[in-house]
Amino acid sequence: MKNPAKVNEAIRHLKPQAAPFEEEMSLNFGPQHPSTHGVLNFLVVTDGEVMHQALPNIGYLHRGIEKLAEMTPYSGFMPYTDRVDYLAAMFANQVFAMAVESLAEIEVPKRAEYLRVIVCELNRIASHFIATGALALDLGAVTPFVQWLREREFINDIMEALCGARLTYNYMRIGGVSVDMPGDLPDKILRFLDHFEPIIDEYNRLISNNEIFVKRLADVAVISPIDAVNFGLVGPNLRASGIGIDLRKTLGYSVYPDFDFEVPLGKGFRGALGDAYDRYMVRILEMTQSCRIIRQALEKIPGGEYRANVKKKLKVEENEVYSRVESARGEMGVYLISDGTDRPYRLKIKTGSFTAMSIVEKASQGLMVADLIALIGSLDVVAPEVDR
Amino acid sequence: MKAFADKLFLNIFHIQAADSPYLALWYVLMMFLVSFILLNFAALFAGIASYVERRIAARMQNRIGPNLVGPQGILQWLADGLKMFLKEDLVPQTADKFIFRLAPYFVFAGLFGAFVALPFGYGIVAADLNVGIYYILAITSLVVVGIISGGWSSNSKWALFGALRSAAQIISYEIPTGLSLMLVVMLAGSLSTQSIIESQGGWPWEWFVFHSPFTLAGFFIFFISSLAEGNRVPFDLPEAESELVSGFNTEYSGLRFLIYPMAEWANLWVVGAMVTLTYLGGWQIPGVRLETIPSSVLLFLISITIFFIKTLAVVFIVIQLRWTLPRVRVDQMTLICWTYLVPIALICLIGTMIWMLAFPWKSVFGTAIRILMSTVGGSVMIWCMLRARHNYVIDKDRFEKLKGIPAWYPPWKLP
Amino acid sequence: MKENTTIIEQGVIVSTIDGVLNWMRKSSIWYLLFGTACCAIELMQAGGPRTDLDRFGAVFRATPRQSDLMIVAGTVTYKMAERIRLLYHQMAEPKYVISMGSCANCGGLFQRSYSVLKGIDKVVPVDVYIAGCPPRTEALAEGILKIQKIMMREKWLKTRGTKRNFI
Amino acid sequence: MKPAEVYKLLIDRFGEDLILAYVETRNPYIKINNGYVQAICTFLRYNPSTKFAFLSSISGVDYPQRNEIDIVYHLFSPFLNTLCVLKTSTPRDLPELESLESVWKVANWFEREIYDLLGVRFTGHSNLKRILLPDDWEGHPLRKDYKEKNSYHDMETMRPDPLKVLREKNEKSGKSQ
Repeated sequence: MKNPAKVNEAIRHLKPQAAPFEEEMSLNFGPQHPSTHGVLNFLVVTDGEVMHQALPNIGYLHRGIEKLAEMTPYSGFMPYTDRVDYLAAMFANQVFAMAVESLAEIEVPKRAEYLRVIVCELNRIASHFIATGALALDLGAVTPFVQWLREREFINDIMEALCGARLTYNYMRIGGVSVDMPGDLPDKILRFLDHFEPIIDEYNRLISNNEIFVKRLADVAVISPIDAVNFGLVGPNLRASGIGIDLRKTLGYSVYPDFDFEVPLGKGFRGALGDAYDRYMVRILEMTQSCRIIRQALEKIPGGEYRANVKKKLKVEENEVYSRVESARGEMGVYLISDGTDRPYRLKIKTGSFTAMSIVEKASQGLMVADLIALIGSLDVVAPEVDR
Repeated sequence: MKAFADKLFLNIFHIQAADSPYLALWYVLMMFLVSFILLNFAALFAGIASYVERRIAARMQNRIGPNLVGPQGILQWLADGLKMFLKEDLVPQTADKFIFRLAPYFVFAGLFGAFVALPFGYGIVAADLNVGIYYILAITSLVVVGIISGGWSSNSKWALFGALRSAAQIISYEIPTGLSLMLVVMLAGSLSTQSIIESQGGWPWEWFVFHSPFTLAGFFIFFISSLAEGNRVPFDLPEAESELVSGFNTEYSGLRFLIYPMAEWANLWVVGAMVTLTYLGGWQIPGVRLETIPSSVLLFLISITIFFIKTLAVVFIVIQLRWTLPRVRVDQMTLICWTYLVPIALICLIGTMIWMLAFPWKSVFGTAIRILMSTVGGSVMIWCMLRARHNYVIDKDRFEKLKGIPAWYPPWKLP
Repeated sequence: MKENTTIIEQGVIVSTIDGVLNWMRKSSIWYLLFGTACCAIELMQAGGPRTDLDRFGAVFRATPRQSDLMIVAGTVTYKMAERIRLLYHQMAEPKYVISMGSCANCGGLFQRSYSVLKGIDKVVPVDVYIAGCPPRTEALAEGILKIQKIMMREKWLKTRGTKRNFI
Repeated sequence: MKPAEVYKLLIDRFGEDLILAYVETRNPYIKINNGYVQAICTFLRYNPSTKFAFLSSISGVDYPQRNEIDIVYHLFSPFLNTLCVLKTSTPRDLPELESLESVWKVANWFEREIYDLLGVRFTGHSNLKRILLPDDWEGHPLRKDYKEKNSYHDMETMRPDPLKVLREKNEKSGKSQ
C-alpha cells in the first residue's frame, strides 16, 4: 500500500464509530450557538441535564494560515498573524517578528522592545476583557460584558491613535514596530490606567463577588495540576491550576526582566484549586499586573530608533527556530524553517487554545450542560486560535 | 363586577337589572367589554414594558437603547409586535403540528386569565372572587402546560430542554409561592384580593410586609419565587439564551412566537401587582380608610395611582435584577427551592401564627415592632437610592477626566 | 396597465400599506447572532455602548427562526458554509443577509487558502456587502441603514409569497 | 542543562543507533530514530535530571525532494528552563510513527492535526480522524505537492480574478463599440 490515499482509506475504517449510547441523548452544540465563542462544535452526550461527554469538533474556522505562510514573503505575512488570534493580535505579531529576527540575526532597538511591551500588555488587558466579560455573559449577566466593552473602546482608541487599527493591528515589523508613539500617547495611556484601575474593583463588586456567579463557577470543571501538564495547558489556565509558569518570567524574552511584576496563581479562591473561578480570577488579577508593567514601561522607555534597518526583500539562510511568547491565552509558539528564499519553508503556529480545547473532552465528564458553557468560557478558547 | 354592572344598568336604563328581560345579554355584553379592556391593558403594558425594559437596560449599560422609532423610540414595541405578527409562521416539518400551534394559546390564556382577579384600585377589579388568590395561582399554572407542550412538540432538543427545565422550575416554585401567600391569607382571613388589601393600611407600618420578621421573610420568599414562576433572571432557565439557544421557543417564529414574550412581559405586571396587593398595602391611601367614607372620584384616582406606583416600582426592581444578576444552574434552582425556600416558608407560617396570637394587630409591642421595621426598611431604601445617585455622579466625573482619549460620549452628553 | 383600474390597482393604497409594513420591518431588525471570525468582535462592539445597534431597534436573537437578518461576520470555510446555508433556510421570511468584512465578501486575505469559501454569495444571497478587514462598527451601522433602505423599497403586496428562490 | 548536554545524556542512555545526530541551528535539535520515539520521550519526561514535563508542540514538515516527512517534537522543561527539540523522519509514501498519547495526553490532538494536514499515521493512537478539515476531504494540504480541487461538494473553490473580469468586460465593450 504505497498510495497515501489508499492508506488513509484503510485508516478511516480502523476505528468504527462507537455504538450509540443507550438512554442517552446526543446534542449538537454549535457551531452557531451564542456561547461557543466563534465557531466551535461539541457533540454533547447527555442524560437529561447531566453530561456524560462533550466531544469537541473543531475546524470550522480552519483558514490554512500555515499553508499561506509558505506562499508569502516574510514581511508580508505580518497581517496574517493578526488573524491567528484576533483578540490578542499583538502577541502573534510579536512571536512571528521574534522568530524572523532570530533567524535573520536582527538586533531590535531598545525603544522598539519597550513599545512592544506596552502594546502587548494593553492588548492583554483588552483580551481579558472579552474573556472575563464573555464568561459573565454566558452565565446570563449581560451588563458586566457591556461594561468591559465600554472600557475596551478606550483601548481601541489608544491603539487606533498608535497604529490606525482597532482590532487587527499589524503594528509590529521585523526589526521593530511600524510607527513611533505619538507624543501625547503616554499621557493618554496613563490617564486611561488611572481611570481603569478603580474600575476593576467596581467590576469585582458587580460580578466577581456576586454569590450566584461564584456558585456557578467555584468547584466546577476542576483541572488538577497533573491533568493540566498532561494536556499541555498553558498561560492563565495552567497558572489557575497552581503551576507558576509564565514565559515572561521563565524565558525573560524581550525586556520583561526589567520590570517588577507578579504572576498571579490560582489558589482555590472560592473552591478547589484549578476550578473555573480560579481561571476567571487569575485573569482579573493579571489585568492589574499588566497595568503595573505598562506604568513602568512608560517611565523607563528610552529614546532612539524604533525600527532596525531591515531589507524590504528579506532573505533568510537555511535555519530553524522555535520562538515563544506569553500571549493572553498562554504560550504561543512559532516554529519557523527557512530555506534561503524570501518566504518560509514551513511555519507552524502553536497556540494555547488548541491544547485548551483538547481538555474539554476530559474535563466535561459529569458536568451539567450549563457547566459546559462555564468550562469553555473559563478556558477562554478563541476559534481561530484553535483552527488557525 | 356584577354589582357594578347592575349599578350601571340602573343608572342607564333606570330599572333594576334583575327585572330586565335582557339581563343575560347585558351581562354578556359587559363581560366582553371588560375582557376587551383587560386584554388591551395587558397587551399594551407588555409592549410598553418591553420598550421600557430595553431603555432601562441600555441606561444601565451606558448605552442609549431604542430611540429612533417614533419620538424617543416610543413606538419600538409596536414595530416589533407588528413585524412578528406578519412574519412567516414556520412549523417545523417534524413537529407535532397540532400541539405546536396550540401551545402558545395556553400560555396566553394562563397569563391573561390572571388579570381577571387582579385589582387596579379601590373597587376596580374585573371579578372580586372570594377565592381570588387561589384562582390566580391556579390559572397561572396553565402557562407551564403551554411551555411544556410547546417545547415538546417542536421536536428540537433545545426546546425540549427548556420545556423540562420549565416544568421542574414552575412546579417546584408553586410550593413556596403558595406557602408565603398563606401568611397573608392568614393575616387577612380571606382569599379575596380586595379584602386582603382592605385588611392592610396606607402607612408602611400597616402593610403586611412589616407585620413581623416572619412576614418580612415571607415577602422575600414570595418575591423570589414569583420571579422563578415568571421565568425572570436569575431564574430564566427555560429560555437561557446562552445555554439553550432560545429554550422552549427555539422553533417558534412569527405570531406564535410573539405570544411568548408578550406573556412574559404581561407577567411582569402580574408579579408586581401580586406583590403589591399581598404585602405592600395595595391601593391603600395613607391616613384614609376608603371603605369607611363615601366614595369620591378623586380618592378613586388616588388609589389607582398609588397601586400603579407601587406595582411599577416592583416591576422596575425586577427589570434591574434581570440586567444585573447571572443565571443560576438548574440543580441550584431546585436546591434553592427545596432546601431553603420551602422550609423557611414553613417556619414563617408557624412563626406568623404564634406572632398573631402573642402580639395582636393593635398591641403596643406589635405596633412598635411594625414601626421599627418599616423605619429601618425605609432607611435602607433611601440609602440605596442615595448610593445610586452617588455612583452616578462619580461616573460623570470619571468620564470627564478621560476627555481626549475617547471619541465616545456618555449617553447623557450625546451631541 | 388596463384602462379601468381601481385605485387599489393603481397602487395608492397598496403603497401606503406597503409603507407601513416596510416601516415596521425596518424598525425592528433582529439579527442572528452569528460571528464566525474577527468581525464578530466588531459586531459585539457594535452592540456595545458606542455604536449601540439597539438604537435602530436591532437586537440579536440566537435562533434563526426569529431573526430577520443574518450578519455573516468573518471568514467562512467550506466546513462552515454548509451550516450557513442550513441556517439561512431555517430563517423565516422576510430575511436579509449582510456580508460583513472582506473574508465574507470575497475571501479577503484568505483568497488563496485551500479551505476558505471565496465569498458567501456562492452559498446564500447577499443584500449588503460591508468592506473592511474588519469593518469598523460605524460601517456596520451604515450597513444596517442600507438594509433599512432596501427594506423601504420592498413591494410586499405586489410580489406575493417568497420573493427569492435561491439555491 | 543545555540541549548539548541532553544529547550527551541520551547518547549515554540509548546509544548511537537510536540517537542519530545533534544539529546546531538557532534551536539545536537532536535527530532520533523513528522507531523509538515513545521510549526516548518517556525517558526525557520522567528522568529526574531532565523532567521535560511539557510537550510544547509537534510539527510535521514535508520534504518531497528527500521523500521524507520530518516530525519535530518541542519539549519544554520548566525545571531546567530548557527547550529540547527532537526530530525524526518517516518515509513520505507510507508515513507511520509511534503515538505519544501515552506519554502526553495533548499529543492526541497534535497528532490528529498532523494526520489531517500531512497524512502521517500514528500507531497506537486512540482516535485517528481528521480534526480540522471535513471528514470527506481529499488530500493533505500541507504537503508541498497538494493541489486544490475545483469544487468541494457543490461549492466552487475558485473565484475569478476581479481585475481580469473587468478587463475582459472592457475589452468586450470596446469591441462592441
